[in-house]
Amino acid sequence: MVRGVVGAAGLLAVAEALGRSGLVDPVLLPPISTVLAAAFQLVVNPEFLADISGTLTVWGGGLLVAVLIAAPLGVLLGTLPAAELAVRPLIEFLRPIPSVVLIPLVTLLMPWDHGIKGTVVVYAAVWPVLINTMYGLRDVDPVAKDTLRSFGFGELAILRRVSLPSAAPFVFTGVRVATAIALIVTISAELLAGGADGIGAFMIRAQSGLRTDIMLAATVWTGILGFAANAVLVRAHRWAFRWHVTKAGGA
Amino acid sequence: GSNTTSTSSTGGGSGLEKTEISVAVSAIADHSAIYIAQERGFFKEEGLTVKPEITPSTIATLPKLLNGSLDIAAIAYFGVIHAQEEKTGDFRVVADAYQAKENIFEIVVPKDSKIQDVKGLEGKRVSIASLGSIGQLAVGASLKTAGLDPNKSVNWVPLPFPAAPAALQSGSIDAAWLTEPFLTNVQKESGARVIADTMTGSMADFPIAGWVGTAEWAKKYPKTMAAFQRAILKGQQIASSDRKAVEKVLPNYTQIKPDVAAVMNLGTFPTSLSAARIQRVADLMLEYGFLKGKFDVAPLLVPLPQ
Amino acid sequence: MLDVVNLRHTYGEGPNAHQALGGIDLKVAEGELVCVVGPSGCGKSTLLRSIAGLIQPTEGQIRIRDTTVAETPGDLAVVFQDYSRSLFPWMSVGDNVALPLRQRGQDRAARRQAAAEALEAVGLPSAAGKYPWELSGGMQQRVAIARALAYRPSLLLMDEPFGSVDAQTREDLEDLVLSVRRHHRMTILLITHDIDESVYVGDRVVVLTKSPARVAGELAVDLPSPRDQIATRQLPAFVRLRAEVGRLVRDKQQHSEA
Amino acid sequence: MLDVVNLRHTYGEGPNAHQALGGIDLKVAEGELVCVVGPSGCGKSTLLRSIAGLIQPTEGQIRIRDTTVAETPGDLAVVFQDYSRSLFPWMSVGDNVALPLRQRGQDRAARRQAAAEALEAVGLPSAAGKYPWELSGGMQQRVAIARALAYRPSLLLMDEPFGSVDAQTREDLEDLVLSVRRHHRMTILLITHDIDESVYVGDRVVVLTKSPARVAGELAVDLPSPRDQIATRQLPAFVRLRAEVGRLVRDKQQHSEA
Amino acid sequence: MTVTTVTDLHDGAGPSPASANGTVRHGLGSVIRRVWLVPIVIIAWELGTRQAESPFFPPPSRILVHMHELWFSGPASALYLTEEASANFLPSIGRLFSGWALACILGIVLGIALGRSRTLFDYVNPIFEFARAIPPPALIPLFIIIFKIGTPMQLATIVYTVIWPILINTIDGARYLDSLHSETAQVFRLSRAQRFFRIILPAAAPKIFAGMRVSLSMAVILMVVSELVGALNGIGYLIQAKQQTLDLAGMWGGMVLLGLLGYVLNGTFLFVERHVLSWHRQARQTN
Ligand SMILES: Nc1ncnc2c1ncn2[C@@H]1O[C@H](COP(=O)(O)OP(=O)(O)OP(=O)(O)O)[C@@H](O)[C@H]1O
Ligand SMILES: Nc1ncnc2c1ncn2[C@@H]1O[C@H](COP(=O)(O)OP(=O)(O)OP(=O)(O)O)[C@@H](O)[C@H]1O
Ligand SMILES: [Mg+2]
Ligand SMILES: [Mg+2]
Repeated sequence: MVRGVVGAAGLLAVAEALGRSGLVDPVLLPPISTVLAAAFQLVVNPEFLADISGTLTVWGGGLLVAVLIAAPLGVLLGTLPAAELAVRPLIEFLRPIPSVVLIPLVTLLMPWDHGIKGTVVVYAAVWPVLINTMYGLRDVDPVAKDTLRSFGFGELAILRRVSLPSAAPFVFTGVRVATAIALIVTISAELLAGGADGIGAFMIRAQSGLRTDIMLAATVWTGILGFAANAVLVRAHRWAFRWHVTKAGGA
Repeated sequence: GSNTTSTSSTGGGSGLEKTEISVAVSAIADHSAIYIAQERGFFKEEGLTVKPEITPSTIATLPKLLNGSLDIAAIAYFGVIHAQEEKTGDFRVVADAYQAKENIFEIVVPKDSKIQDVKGLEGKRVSIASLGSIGQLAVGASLKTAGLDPNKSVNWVPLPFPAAPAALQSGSIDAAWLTEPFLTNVQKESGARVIADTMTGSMADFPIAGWVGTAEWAKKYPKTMAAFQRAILKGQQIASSDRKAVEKVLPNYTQIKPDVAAVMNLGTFPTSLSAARIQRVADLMLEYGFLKGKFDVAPLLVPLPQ
Repeated sequence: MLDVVNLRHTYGEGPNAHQALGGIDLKVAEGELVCVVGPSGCGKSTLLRSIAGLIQPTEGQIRIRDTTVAETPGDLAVVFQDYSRSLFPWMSVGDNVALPLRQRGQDRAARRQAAAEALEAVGLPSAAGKYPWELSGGMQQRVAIARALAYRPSLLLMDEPFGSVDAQTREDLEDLVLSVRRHHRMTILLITHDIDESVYVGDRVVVLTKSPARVAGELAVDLPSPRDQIATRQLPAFVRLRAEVGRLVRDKQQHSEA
Repeated sequence: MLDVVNLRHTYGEGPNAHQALGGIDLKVAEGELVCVVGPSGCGKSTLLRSIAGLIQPTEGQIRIRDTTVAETPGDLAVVFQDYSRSLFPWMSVGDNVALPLRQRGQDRAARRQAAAEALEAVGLPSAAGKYPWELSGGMQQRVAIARALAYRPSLLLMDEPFGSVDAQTREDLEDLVLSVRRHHRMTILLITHDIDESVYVGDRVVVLTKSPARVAGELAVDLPSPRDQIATRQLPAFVRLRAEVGRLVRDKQQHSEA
Repeated sequence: MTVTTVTDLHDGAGPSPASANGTVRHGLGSVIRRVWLVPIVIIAWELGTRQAESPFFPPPSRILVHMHELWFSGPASALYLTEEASANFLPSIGRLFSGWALACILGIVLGIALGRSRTLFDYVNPIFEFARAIPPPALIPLFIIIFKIGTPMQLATIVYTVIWPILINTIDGARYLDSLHSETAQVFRLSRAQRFFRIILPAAAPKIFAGMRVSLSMAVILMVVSELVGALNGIGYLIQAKQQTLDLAGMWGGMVLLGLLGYVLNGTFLFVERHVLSWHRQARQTN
């Protein structure tokens, strides 16, 4: 914790020095202290708070739906080879299509601003969870599975009692990756699709006035949101997978 | 966003088919009339509740109009005509929004650039807000006037206006086509130099954007449309005559600083809708190869109520 | 009860193929305790895995109570040689032991009770709340044994189950297995390296040749029951049987090989 | 050579704390082979891990050649109790054995040669090209032994190294360790559960009490060298020593506990 | 049974008909099992879009014809690529690969350093967690200032975004190394380089590969995103242009192209992975 603060402070100092060195135009790239001051002022800006809550809604909702789709699907595909085989070409075809390009198409199908962005977020956040789930199921110790099998447990019980718990940390890592991606896509979608609220919509307004300081201040808040979400997830990981962390002994 | 299901109730007294409408605008001065009308209660007088929404691009707006999540949007004529020709949808212009004037769409180069005039742009990188848009048309017209081929002589770089000043200063691009307030800003802050005003000659007083809905919408909600037209017209009127009124509403939906707002150049806010004037857009688009054939704009225009 | 006919198994294919079982015939009667001894790497674990239905033999047949084993038969428990990997690190020791009892349809309290008793029997009365990785090697091995015993299978397969515990505990566990078998009429196949042990606990000792494993010889152990660690081991018959098994093992292998 | 002073180690903290080592004093002279026996779960592996610098003892000191062990000392090899997890599944058996030899600065050919010899010595002449998971439990254990021996450390720590192999192989490996030690003057600390083995291979046997481990007693083994599996084990001195160690072990523990 | 499950899972993993040991053992049946769903989906797509008649959703047949006109009707000497195609596809793919490769190298090296050193991790983790949450479109203006428009800025955008899955997975893989593996390495006093290349890297490889695979598809996406603003050429530039000029069939063509590109890349990746990680796969299915 202390070290993290030290590291962050060091980086800030360097950035500030660069900003003041005159290498870049302060209007185009204001010094970090100006940005932080602007970020601080945004806390009391009711308009910005409404934008944050819009972003949170889309981000959280999209992520939740993505996990609810991807984790069961990953388990299903991880355990039903025939289905996996058939669906794989489609998955691999769809995965590299940028969700932001889909915005106009989704817009047409969905007369609901948060729904549009949420759909785009789901599309992007599904993949890491899906893939990590499939990888995780593959990485289960065969001796552990054989143990349950020898006690006469069926494949479903083995899935529930061995494969899922031992794949869970892996799935969770996928969720962490997806969380970051979902936030990124939320903001990107707001930037590209506009809409009534959202940090991205706020950024469009800031850009219009060439207010780089406000724009970057909003970016700082995005970083803070992502940071907080990750901190929560890491805690949850430590708590839920104590056996995993302890057994492997950490570094 | 807007909620279509709850808005179909008929308005009290006024007999409107719909009392609550969503309208999309860009975060620039061009569409300030709607905020003026909003602020002065013109919509309320008509029994309308308007929910403005900021939109970043035409392609993000069209689908929302088509699926009914937006009622009206301020869209560039260039885009409307193009979409109409491509049969993306059937659109109606319900009122004029913005028209060019001198010194609001200009080509700028960095302070110490060797480029002196439009001719000097040959082989250079020129940024425009997006490809296949009014920007390409306007710069193209200037190139043509200077005796260059608009399609081959420069490298087009699509770059949103806000990103252009930085790109210009870092030398990533050689010239930028900009509008206000970026134009004022970039001259003030980094000493960029204007080499040409693109809204001259064939482009003088060029129509820029209108208030647009779909044909289906116009047919379904004629009274609502008329109410909107009456209110926005009053807004346009004030915008065109009272610069201070425009400056006053800018902070509602942009982050333009007051000092910039006070000095930036503004275009015209037309109060009538003239087919002859807007036909110029289609004709010029055809001339520069942005349309496949002759296009008549008259069917797109909805007469203004008296 | 258990009938293994001409069982063969080959790992891999082509030039890397390795034949582990070279035609094994083995019969185990209901309630019998058969010990299998043989050189390291000869194919004992392979035989056990085949019986448990965990690998498909290349050739031959395994019948349990006259039905051919196609997949893992019911009512079976296995103590794996690699016990530490067969415990689930995300469950407490108590849960590890109690888990298979769900198969028996026992309720929570009964499962917990049975697990506690089994742990007590293997000398780990206070380990239920710990996690497997908090235990020493020998303690983990005893947890695996407790899990198998608590399950009360009709067929119990054990792969070197007492390899990691001290001599005293080993004797206690041998007696524990004998007493559980007596009370619950289990059929047991036990793989061991300890010739004394095979004679002490077994009704019969089967000696395998080195890889590919075949049956080198069998010896019925006609010692009186119940057995006693001190008295039984001092019987002349015990000493004679031990020597005989030893001879069988030695004669059939000069050197164990990969 | 090795000097352990009042070593204590407690796992965990608060109410879940478990004291594994309760103050151990132990001296091992240069070139000596000391066997450690003690009940399952008493703390033998913990002691070995502390000496290897893998865990920080809570209290006490470990000195090797008069320098205090802070991190893993150089010129050390360990055969872990959990041998199967200590082999690297992504390397062939030969590479597993040869890997540490890079530390010795040997070139590729020499490493390969040394690995082949070590594998041959443990009875696995043709396993070099296989992967660890293609080997039986006992074979994996022998690979771990081969890796440690090929390294020729000056201090060798072995945690129940012969637990998974058959009696014949076990005897061969015991003799192998004795001969390697004689030729290369290694100092060896060997943990075992087999009292016979501890007397046969050891110069001295240290008996630990049950958890928390303390030294229950020590016994110098004054049997002639080189030892012989048949002759030595028949000596009256051997039988007496064996009985004495057995008594020490039994007296100090009624029952091993978690 | 597990044994078959795992085998099928891996054999189905890519377009290659050869299994890891090089023997071809897939017949027609296995090909059919792998692709039967694809024609069904395409036909459903065709029928659905014809029914809907929306300009935003052209039927696949029209997309294909349009793709051919736009990009694949060039002269044989140019491999049938049109001028538009060769001017835009190649730079894009070049950026995609160099960006991804850069991200892999940086991500793996940094990830292992952070996974193995608690101290270093503590210092920089908050910064990384913060940086990770910042959307690339919001950074593009910043990158334009630092790197200028063009390939360097686009590479920065790609690397900045696709490095995170590799980094996180590598940190995870390196940190949760089996304790006995790291202890064995410690006991034999393996050098830093040996630990890195012979223990940590192979042990973490399955997770690293999972991360690399996720980021490969992300790299395709970011290649496009980085070409949406301030680009001079590229597939993203094309898609953007088609979108802005309302050539919607052309835009769909671009997306189909991306899908195919991603599919081929992923298949190639899995093929390589199967060879590199064959120990992992076999250790997990035998025993
Ligand atoms: N990681 C750990 N966390 C908590 N307790 C532990 C841990 N490792 C070992 N213990 C406890 O410390 C004690 C000693 O363990 P150790 O592994 O040293 O025993 P051992 O003498 O090697 O036993 P065995 O002969 O069974 O291998 C045991 O009671 C065990 O429960
Ligand atoms: N997965 C595998 N792939 C290839 N060969 C294998 C595999 N598993 C075992 N073998 C080989 O099969 C033979 C028999 O192995 P098995 O594990 O059955 O021996 P074992 O009798 O149990 O030996 P130990 O007493 O050492 O445990 C060995 O030679 C081994 O190398
Ligand atoms: Mg075995
Ligand atoms: Mg131990």
